[in-house]
Amino acid sequence: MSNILRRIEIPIFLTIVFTLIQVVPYYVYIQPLDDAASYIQRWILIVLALATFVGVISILQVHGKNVAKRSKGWYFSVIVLVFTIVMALVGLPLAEVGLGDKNPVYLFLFNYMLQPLSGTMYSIIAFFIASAAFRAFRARNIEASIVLVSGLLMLISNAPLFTVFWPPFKTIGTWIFAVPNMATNRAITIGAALGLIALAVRTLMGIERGYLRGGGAEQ
Amino acid sequence: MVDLLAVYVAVFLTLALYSMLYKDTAWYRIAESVYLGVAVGYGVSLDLLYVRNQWATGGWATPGIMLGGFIIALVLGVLWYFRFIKQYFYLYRWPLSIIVGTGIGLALRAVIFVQFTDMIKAQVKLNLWIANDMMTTFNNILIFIMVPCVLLYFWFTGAKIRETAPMKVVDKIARYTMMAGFGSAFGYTVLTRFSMFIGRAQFLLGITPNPPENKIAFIVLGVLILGSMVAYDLFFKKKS
Amino acid sequence: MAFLEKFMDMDRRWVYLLSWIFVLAPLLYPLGLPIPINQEAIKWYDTIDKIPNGSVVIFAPMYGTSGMPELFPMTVATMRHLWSKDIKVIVVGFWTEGPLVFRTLLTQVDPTSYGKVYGTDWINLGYIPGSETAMASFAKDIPGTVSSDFILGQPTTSFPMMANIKTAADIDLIISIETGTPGATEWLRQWQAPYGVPMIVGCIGVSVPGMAPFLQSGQIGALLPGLTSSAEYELLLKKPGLAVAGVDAVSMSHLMVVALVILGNIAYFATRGSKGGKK
Amino acid sequence: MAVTTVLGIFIQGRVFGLVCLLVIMGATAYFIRQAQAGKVPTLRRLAGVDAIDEAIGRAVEMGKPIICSHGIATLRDATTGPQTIAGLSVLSYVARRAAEVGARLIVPVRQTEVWPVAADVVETAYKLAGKGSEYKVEDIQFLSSDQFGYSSNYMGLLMREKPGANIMIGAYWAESMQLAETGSRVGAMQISGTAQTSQIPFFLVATDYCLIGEEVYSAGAYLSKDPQLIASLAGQDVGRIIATIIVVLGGLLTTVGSKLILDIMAW
Repeated sequence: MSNILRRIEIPIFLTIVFTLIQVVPYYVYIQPLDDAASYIQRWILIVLALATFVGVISILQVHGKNVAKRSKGWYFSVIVLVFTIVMALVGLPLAEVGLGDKNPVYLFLFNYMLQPLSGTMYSIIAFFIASAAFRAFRARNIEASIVLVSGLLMLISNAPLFTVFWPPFKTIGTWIFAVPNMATNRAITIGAALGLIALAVRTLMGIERGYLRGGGAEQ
Repeated sequence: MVDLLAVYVAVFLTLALYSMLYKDTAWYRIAESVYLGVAVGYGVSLDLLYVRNQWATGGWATPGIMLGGFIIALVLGVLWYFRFIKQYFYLYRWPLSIIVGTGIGLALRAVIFVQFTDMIKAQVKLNLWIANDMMTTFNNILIFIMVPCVLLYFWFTGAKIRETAPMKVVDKIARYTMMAGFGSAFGYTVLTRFSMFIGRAQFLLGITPNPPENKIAFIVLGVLILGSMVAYDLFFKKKS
Repeated sequence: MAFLEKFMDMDRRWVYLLSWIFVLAPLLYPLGLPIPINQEAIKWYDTIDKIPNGSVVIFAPMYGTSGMPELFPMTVATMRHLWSKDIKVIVVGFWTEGPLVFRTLLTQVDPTSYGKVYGTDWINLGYIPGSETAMASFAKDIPGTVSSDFILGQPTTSFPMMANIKTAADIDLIISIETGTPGATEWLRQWQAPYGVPMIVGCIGVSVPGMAPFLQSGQIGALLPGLTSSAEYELLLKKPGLAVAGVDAVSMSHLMVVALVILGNIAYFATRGSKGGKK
Repeated sequence: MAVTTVLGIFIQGRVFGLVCLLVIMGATAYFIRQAQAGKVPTLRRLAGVDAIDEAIGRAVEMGKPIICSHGIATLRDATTGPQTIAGLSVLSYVARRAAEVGARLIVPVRQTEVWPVAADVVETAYKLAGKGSEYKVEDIQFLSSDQFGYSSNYMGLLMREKPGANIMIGAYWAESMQLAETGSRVGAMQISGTAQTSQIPFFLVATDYCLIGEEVYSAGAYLSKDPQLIASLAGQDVGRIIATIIVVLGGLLTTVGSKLILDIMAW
């Protein structure tokens, strides 16, 4: 029995069926199929939401192991474990017992820990840019020179200090955005659409299995 | 009291992450571990709230296709967790394949309009001769030439046609177009990164609507963290 | 030349320190440089200003706490503008943190001061898991996909403003403030292509270049790109906030980056010559 | 919503899109079937691949090691996974060449799940070059699963080893700038490539050669000779050519005042 359930054809078959249920009624007017597509769209959100603990368990596994083995820096893993568990527990949607998204601990963790941390994490990149600007952004050939000149003009057009001083800087920036940048991104957009279609074809033919990789052992 | 504690916690975590700019420190590792923990945990609340609301007011409790569907969804929801059990991990592929299939289907059905035919339509609408507007005419002609060139630049198969002389010209135009275009990505990326830092700096300086107490906390904790790192360095250098 | 080589070899921490100075100094001692108002902000302002009375607008904070430093100012400004008009606003999040970010907004802006009543003039529907799938489902069946609101936890259909709002066809405009995926592309695929709902997008700088083709084609009605434009919009609204306060720092940091690139290249070409054509 | 149909069942306004979709999907499926039967389309050689050869040659000349990384993404994600796979295909090629010419190859890895794949790719390449005994598993280095932990260790690696070539092809984010900066400081010839649009300009100005966007997939398919990947590129090319033809024709017709193409597209 379990050998049949184990077969890779089952998930591939499911993928194909669920793809077609969404695509076909978009083009061909068949009321029952359209109703089925709508029903599944709503239904699937529940299946998806129930996967919420996957990330939590993965973290618990990786860092739990670190702690158990006392590997290098295991005490940092303790911090990860504590915050993951506390955050997940106080947020459980049980308003009757005072838990959930209005719980004071949950709000504290969100407002005074998550909020400053994630904003700061991404702002660190500003420093890397400054340092690379000085030491790595070189007009080493014609193409790099074009990127650099166009990039500097764009920087200048985004800073009022320069555009107040000489308004045409803004016009130049707008032109770079609306002409070469637009052309590049339009071609990239079309390319991305084609890539997605090719991916769908490979999936429908059952040869694209990248998403089915992994599982079993811990991440 | 809680407010002041909150200020000190938030400022400490901000500065602890920035301590990484000096060197890889324990402060950074602490803040990073906290981040990892809270970032993974907070989603649970809202995901489960959604399921609870759907059950309570979404009509899934109605016997028949609704209730049946809800029960199947719960079963599939349990299957997710088989990925952690070596023996039965393959069961987690079932909900996954349903999600992936629906996702691909939903994206595929409209991608051809949004990212293909609508793009083509916009190109087709370009008027290459507007008598009283030379600037627009010029830009339209440029776009008319640039877009197909960049499109063809990423044409990889069919070696015979691809290696002809006209295609070399196309490639050249395409590369220059992209280089000029990427300047825009360059400029706007710098804007974002510095905006992020400016936002955090406004927070540290307590500029309204951030709490004004931040500024003192910034100075106190900044001196402590920086001092600890410098002192550690000095002590360590002396020893070695 | 030896000086230049040494100059290029300096510890990168000095550049980091320089970045701190160029950002903190103008925040502490504002230069008060004038801010020219550009086309993007004017278009954004006009689009919102010209929304007919009684229209229904979806306002989606499609970002998390990491996007707040750049996007929160435009989120606040846009909500102030919307609340100052006779428009019904539905707030919804397809990013987990979206509704929580909006909760932070409510601590700074009080809708009742604009005479707005919750459930009649505006509603927060909270977070819907499932990104693009959720957006598709929400378009097809609004009260079914979100059966309870986020603030009171009452059935969505029990609110007066939701009486006649069933599908995407009942919505007049989408305002998406976003940092990435899901974002504009997904809105276009699930809302605009099938239902033709117009949309405008405010986004972080990194996403701006990718919006250009959709803006040119008219799929996106207006685009508010990044912090500088947010500041211009705050000025148009006559409600200067964090964006206006940050613009001097934008100018100074950009000045610094431009100078660093130029200096670095001068040093590069000078020292490359001195090494006797090593390349 | 009232639905108007064409021929009784096709939804009005979506017919032209459907035709495009079916043609592109059909072409892709056709090329994949052909490839499965052994008729693989030819793929042009990219300038970036020549640059990789040059970089390897340079490292050998200088007697320095080669560092080759494949980005920081996993294999599974829909948009970044294919970039990792392309990066691993390039790695396989670099490993083969390095084994042939006897250069030391170091591979920094961020994802635990990718590490065994990378190690296997390199070992196989060494064996194919007949130098299986020279493969050193300790040179496939797991640095850190944390983004900035990975980048700071990678930077340390660049400083210590002073490689002659630093090849980075795959999905990179903010670490791209740190790595390219350090690589150029230590004098490595750097080849980069990514489909992360916001990182491309930084790679362009900080490295010697950059593979742009979809070139990454093409280089990967070219070097790995995977028939199905090459075939699906051929299918996408059909779409590209269709788009080019309509765009050029349509633009010209519009200029002379004809709305023919727009009318057809409105079906």
